[in-house]
Amino acid sequence: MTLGTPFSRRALMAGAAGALALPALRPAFAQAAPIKVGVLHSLSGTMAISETALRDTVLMMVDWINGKGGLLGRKVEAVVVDPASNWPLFAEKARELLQVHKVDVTFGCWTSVSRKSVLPVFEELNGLLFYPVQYEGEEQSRNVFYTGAAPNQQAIPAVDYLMSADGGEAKRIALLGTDYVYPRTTNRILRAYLNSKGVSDADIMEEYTPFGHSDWQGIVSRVKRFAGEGKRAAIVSTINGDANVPFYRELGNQGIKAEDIPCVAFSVGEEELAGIDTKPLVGHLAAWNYFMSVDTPANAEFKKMWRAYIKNDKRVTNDPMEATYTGFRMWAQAVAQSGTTAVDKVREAMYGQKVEAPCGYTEQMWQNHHLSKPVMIGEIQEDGQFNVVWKTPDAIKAENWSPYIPENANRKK
Amino acid sequence: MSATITGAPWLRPSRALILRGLLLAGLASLALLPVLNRLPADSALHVSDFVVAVSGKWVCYAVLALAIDLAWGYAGILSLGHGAFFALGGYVMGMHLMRLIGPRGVYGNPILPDFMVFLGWKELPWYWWGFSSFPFVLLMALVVPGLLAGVVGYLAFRSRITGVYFSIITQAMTYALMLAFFRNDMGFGGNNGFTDFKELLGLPLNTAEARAALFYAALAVLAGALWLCRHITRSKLGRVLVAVRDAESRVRFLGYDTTQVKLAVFVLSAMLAGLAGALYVPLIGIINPGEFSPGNSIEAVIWVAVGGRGTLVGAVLGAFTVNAVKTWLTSFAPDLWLFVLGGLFIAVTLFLPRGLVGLLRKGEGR
Amino acid sequence: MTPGSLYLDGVSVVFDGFRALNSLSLIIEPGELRAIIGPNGAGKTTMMDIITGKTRPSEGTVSFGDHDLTRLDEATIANLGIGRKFQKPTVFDALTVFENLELALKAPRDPWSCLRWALSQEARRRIEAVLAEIGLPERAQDRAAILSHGQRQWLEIGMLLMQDPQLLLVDEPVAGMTDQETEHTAALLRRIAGNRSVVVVEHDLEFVRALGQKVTVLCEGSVLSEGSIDHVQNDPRVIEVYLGR
Amino acid sequence: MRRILLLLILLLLSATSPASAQDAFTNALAGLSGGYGAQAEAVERLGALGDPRALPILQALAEGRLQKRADGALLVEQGGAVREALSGAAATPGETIRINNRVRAALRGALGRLQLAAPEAAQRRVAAEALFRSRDAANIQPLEQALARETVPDLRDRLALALAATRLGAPDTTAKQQGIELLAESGSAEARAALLEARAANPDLAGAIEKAVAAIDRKLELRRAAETVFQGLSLGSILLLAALGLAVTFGVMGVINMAHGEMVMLGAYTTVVVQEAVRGIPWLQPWSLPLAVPAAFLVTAAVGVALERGLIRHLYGRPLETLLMTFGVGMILQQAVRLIFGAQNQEVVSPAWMQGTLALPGGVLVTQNRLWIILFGLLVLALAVAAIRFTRFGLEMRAVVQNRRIASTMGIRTGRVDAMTFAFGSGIAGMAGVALSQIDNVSPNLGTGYIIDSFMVVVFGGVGSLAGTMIGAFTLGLVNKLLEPWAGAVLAKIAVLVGIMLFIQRRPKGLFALKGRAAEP
Repeated sequence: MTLGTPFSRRALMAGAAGALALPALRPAFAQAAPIKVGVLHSLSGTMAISETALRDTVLMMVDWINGKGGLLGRKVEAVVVDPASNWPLFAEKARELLQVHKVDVTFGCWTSVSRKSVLPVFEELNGLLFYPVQYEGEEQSRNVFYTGAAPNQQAIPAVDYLMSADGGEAKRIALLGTDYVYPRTTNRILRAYLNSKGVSDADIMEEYTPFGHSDWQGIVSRVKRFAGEGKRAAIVSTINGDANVPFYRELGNQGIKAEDIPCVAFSVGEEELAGIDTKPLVGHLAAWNYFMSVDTPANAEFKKMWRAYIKNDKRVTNDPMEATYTGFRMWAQAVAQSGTTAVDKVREAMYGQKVEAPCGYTEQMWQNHHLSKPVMIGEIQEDGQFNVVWKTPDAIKAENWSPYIPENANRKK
Repeated sequence: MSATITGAPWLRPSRALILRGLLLAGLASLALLPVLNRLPADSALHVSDFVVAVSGKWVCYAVLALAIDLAWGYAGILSLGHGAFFALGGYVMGMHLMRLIGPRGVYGNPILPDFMVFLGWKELPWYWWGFSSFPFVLLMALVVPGLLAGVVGYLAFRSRITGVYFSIITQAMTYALMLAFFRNDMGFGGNNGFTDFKELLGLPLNTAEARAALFYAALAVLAGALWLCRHITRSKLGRVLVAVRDAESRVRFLGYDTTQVKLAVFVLSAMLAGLAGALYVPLIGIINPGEFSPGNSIEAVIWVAVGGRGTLVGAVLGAFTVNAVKTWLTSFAPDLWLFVLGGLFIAVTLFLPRGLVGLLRKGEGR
Repeated sequence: MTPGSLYLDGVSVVFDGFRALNSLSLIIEPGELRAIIGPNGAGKTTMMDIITGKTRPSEGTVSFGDHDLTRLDEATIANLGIGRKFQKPTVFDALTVFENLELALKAPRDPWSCLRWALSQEARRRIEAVLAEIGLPERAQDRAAILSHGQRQWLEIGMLLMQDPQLLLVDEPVAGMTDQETEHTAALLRRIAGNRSVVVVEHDLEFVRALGQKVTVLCEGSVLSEGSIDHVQNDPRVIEVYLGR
Repeated sequence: MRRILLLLILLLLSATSPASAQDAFTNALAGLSGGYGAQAEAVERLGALGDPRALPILQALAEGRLQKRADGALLVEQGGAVREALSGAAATPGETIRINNRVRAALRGALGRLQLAAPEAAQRRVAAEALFRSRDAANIQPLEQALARETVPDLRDRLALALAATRLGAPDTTAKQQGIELLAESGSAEARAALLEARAANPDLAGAIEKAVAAIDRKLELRRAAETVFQGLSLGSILLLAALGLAVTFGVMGVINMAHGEMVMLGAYTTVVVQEAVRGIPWLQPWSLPLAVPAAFLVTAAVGVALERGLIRHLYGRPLETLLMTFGVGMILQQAVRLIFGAQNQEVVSPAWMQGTLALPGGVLVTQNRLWIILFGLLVLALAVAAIRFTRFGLEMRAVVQNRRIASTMGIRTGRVDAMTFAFGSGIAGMAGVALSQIDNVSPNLGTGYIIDSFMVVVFGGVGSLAGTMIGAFTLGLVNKLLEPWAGAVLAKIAVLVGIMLFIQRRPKGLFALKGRAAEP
């Protein structure tokens, strides 16, 4: 180090270039500063396909609330980051949002693994995360509000429907899923439920495929064979994301008609169908808590808002977007009610908060951090929308700890 | 390529000194981070937890980059599967952390990790045995990646698979491992991998203290790895590696068993990568099959290219620079960062074949 | 079998139907300096490949002393004491002249020993001796990349000397050299040959004449003629296929 | 002649009890605007009544053209015009009546029955098919009548089969036995399902049914083997398409193009753009896919030229650096497409001739789109081989590959040949994108899923050999599909990957090693 200080300073700059630059990003103002909303959705990588629409929904809601004069007299400001479908990056970005940008609330995540990745960060730093996607349950963090469905708000009613007279009185069920925790857990719950309804294991087929699986020929023909054993059969699909388009194409091309083997999906919504010609798929089903085709004033307003924001009449709305919308409104109500964005206060105010959701029901946030939601079964139509053929009379409370998983009995309360 | 020495000879040591100074100063300033973190939040020198956490991650990446540089920069072995060794080390550590959760899991099962419980596993698979012991885990974090590298390397080097072919093979290796680890039936938590860690060596994780401790551990490993790689590359073995890189068959005719030499350095490199992975997991709190994704390995190679291959310091510099740029841009320009990063990769390969270090050392021979 | 003698008997090599070597037989005695000439495609380089283990013969025997060379790999053969200089000079550009010689120095070759290697006084003296022999003592600390063509050839011969081989295979050592360099090389090879066998493959007849030793003429993969340079130059078959053109 | 006969029968049917039939018909119609359960019942009743007036109404219901007015009247929409279903009077549009699967299933049976007497053979075929699936004992008599008057042999077979299946539900044991025998002969999977369904209800016939099922199983086994082979070929053709372009750029030029997958993706997006462009031209619409093939070739070839001239040519002889650089190019291309088109999947419509299944001789069912893709893959391969073998460009390309220096001294502009070769390889990738748009997502990530598989195929087949690429692709496709049934999709894929890795250790140059110096990487 004979060359003296100038070089060591350069070394410092090079060695910790980003490290020193980052604290500078910290905002200097404190008083009457805007309320900050973190947006933690992948804008690149494999999940961008689903998550970019949610980023846009949050930005739309921020515009909406600012249009109404902001919150608590303060402007609301979105901080968008791109965790790039990379799960450790989700954790890093969550910490950045909370510690560097000091956001008051975060809307984000789609996959379970991204949620699991950020969970310790939100718990350690006492942040607030709104998670808008249906998932496998078996979780309840005091720092997360789950605005999507738990398994009992989606899967079980759907199977009930398949076994009903209207649904085709299915006696054999093929459980097809992408190999990750949501399908595995959901199918475990469904198997237990089906067994309790007198469906034996011999009449249940369970098969898993990797993410992005594109060659469904073999599996679809196996399903055909499974259905050709003399009992009415149906498919319950927990196939995720990208794999759905090739799956439905194969279903259509192998001539599996909804009248013969109906397929009910839990991860296929309007957005996913946008890439498929739905004519051969008419009558196949999806179970959600919201469909774009729902005819309610709240939904009309939601759709109008979305189209005005995105400036594209072809863009659709879907269930996780509705859950984001509902969650955002609920959070805004809770902040307004408690008069602060402090996490502990807002959390308390969240319990019991109600919103007229676009799905046409009043959804309520319960102490279990989950929403009560209605369940709807929709049939795919030629135009890529869903026709609701069945729905629950009321919003159902979430059972995030499923009674069909026996280990939940030993769970620590 | 035939850069000649243009400057006066006395300039050479001083340039080397600059680089070494840079490195030492960089490491020293890094070492200060957790201390600065303890300053009051309104102090001008205060750095947030985020900076400490993210720098810890980069230090682990720097170790991975060093491992790649040793194999690629010196021995010419371009592995596009080093992310796999990193991830395996991470999984080994992850298994340990899962076992340490004990009855604190959601389901209160003292033996089985949560994901096994709710997927209905009844007993711990045999390959999970022993992972509650830290020394065993430390050993495994080296042995597992080393063993895999040994098998793949032996088969490939013995068949004289070199260059691009070797890269493609290793890429397929990490891809196959990714698919395998995605399978829930493997007993490694499938897509979700391992999370929800509680403690390591009695130190509760998710605290500033733990992060500082892990940060120093990582920094120590980085320093140790630098020393080791430097020692190797300065020895005659280092010169053999360079010779293998430039003219392998000639080395063979000199009587060196190049298969053995390459295997040794490849296995060592894999072990370093595994160690980096083992440090990385408790720092970031999750390990999952995404770490095996081929893109990750390519990115890690690009860190080395950006910094300057075959220089060790360059690998460290590259890992820090690229990741700092990435961290900054994914917040600053979330829609455009891929353009900047992609452009950086193109620009470096086209205009800076010797990376950032080459820029600093302009005109000097290797 | 004399220790250190090279023995090829009935060696054939077939590449995709093409016979590169056709039942070639050849004996090189210890300490012998032998020049091998032949037209393009006569099998000269293939013969070297066979001896050094780069190529496996389709049939025939290749042995060096008691060792069956057809079963050994390049490194083992090199460690038996067979050194090879390639047609195109291959030295390690990224290393200095000194380091090039150090790598070639006879010493344990396994990675661990290489890592633990420290240059002893004796080793340094040996390297310096070879540096003097090949005429490059002032260039010791220069990178091989900046040497001239001739200097690279000498460096490569120097590396062979460092290996202390019993048998040296030298492929076209003077191709592209100036007359002065050629002369220098011939002298160098003659000096070396004193205590080891040397096989030189060459086109340049003046150079072969300068070596002044026994000559073997290869053609289409087998021996056409053998004897002194004057003998083969007057052999009508040789004149027909090679010199007569 | 037959038409008149039909008309007579219909007249006779409706004349027998006009008043009661009229009531039953209108009564049944009322149910169509009720709930799904009521709808299904109404449809069944209308089918049982056999009144021909029900046909247009039920067809309208099935196709979503039946509407209801507030007063309960049914309206049929046809070509934009709305008329009252019964009177045929023009009317203002009402609310479209939606149906569910249960109604759809009932409709199939009823429509089948009503169409049994249809004049067009195609409709009767649909009817026979529908009745086979619905298997309602009430259909026995109409089926018998239809069979008696049917003259087309193929249709007779179908009707007989439908009758056989329907008879399984009849009370008459002899009829059932006849049905079982006939079904056993047909050997189709549907017949097997029908038999198994009947087994539970007919314990007395269990023995006969078991025998029939076993007979069908023997026939099916072969057919399934054939179908598995087809699936393997299909997967192979996709691998072939994805890898061919790479076989050119990597195999011939030694350029590792990590952005190859993005070239495929660009080809798929070109398909979307072409489809949008011809949207306004109805007669062109069915041809948007064939049109997209040259378009995709040109677009990706142009990108290829730009890439080669702008970037890659500076890195010849440094394959590893090229690899890293093209990885960056891939990132940029992906994000550019994401920003221009959005991250969402783009919709690609399949032309009618690519939809559904095709029955090959022997009852082997293959999906049309995959069959076309296999053919397309072979066509592209043939074109590529022809271009390399028989054109001036191919000759120059081979010359440059063999010896660049000599080629340039002979007046070949090697730079241009490099650019053309890279453009050629990229163009092939683009054409692969057109085919892939028919089975996979058209999203910015499309290419990433194929890059490793493509490399594996090229390396396995032998670098620089298009024949090797083809055999490699089909081998891998077949092995994958043969392993899949008992290993599962993931393990099959892992097994194939590990298999290739081991294979490369044994034969580093792949199946078909290129001879000579060009083979050196």
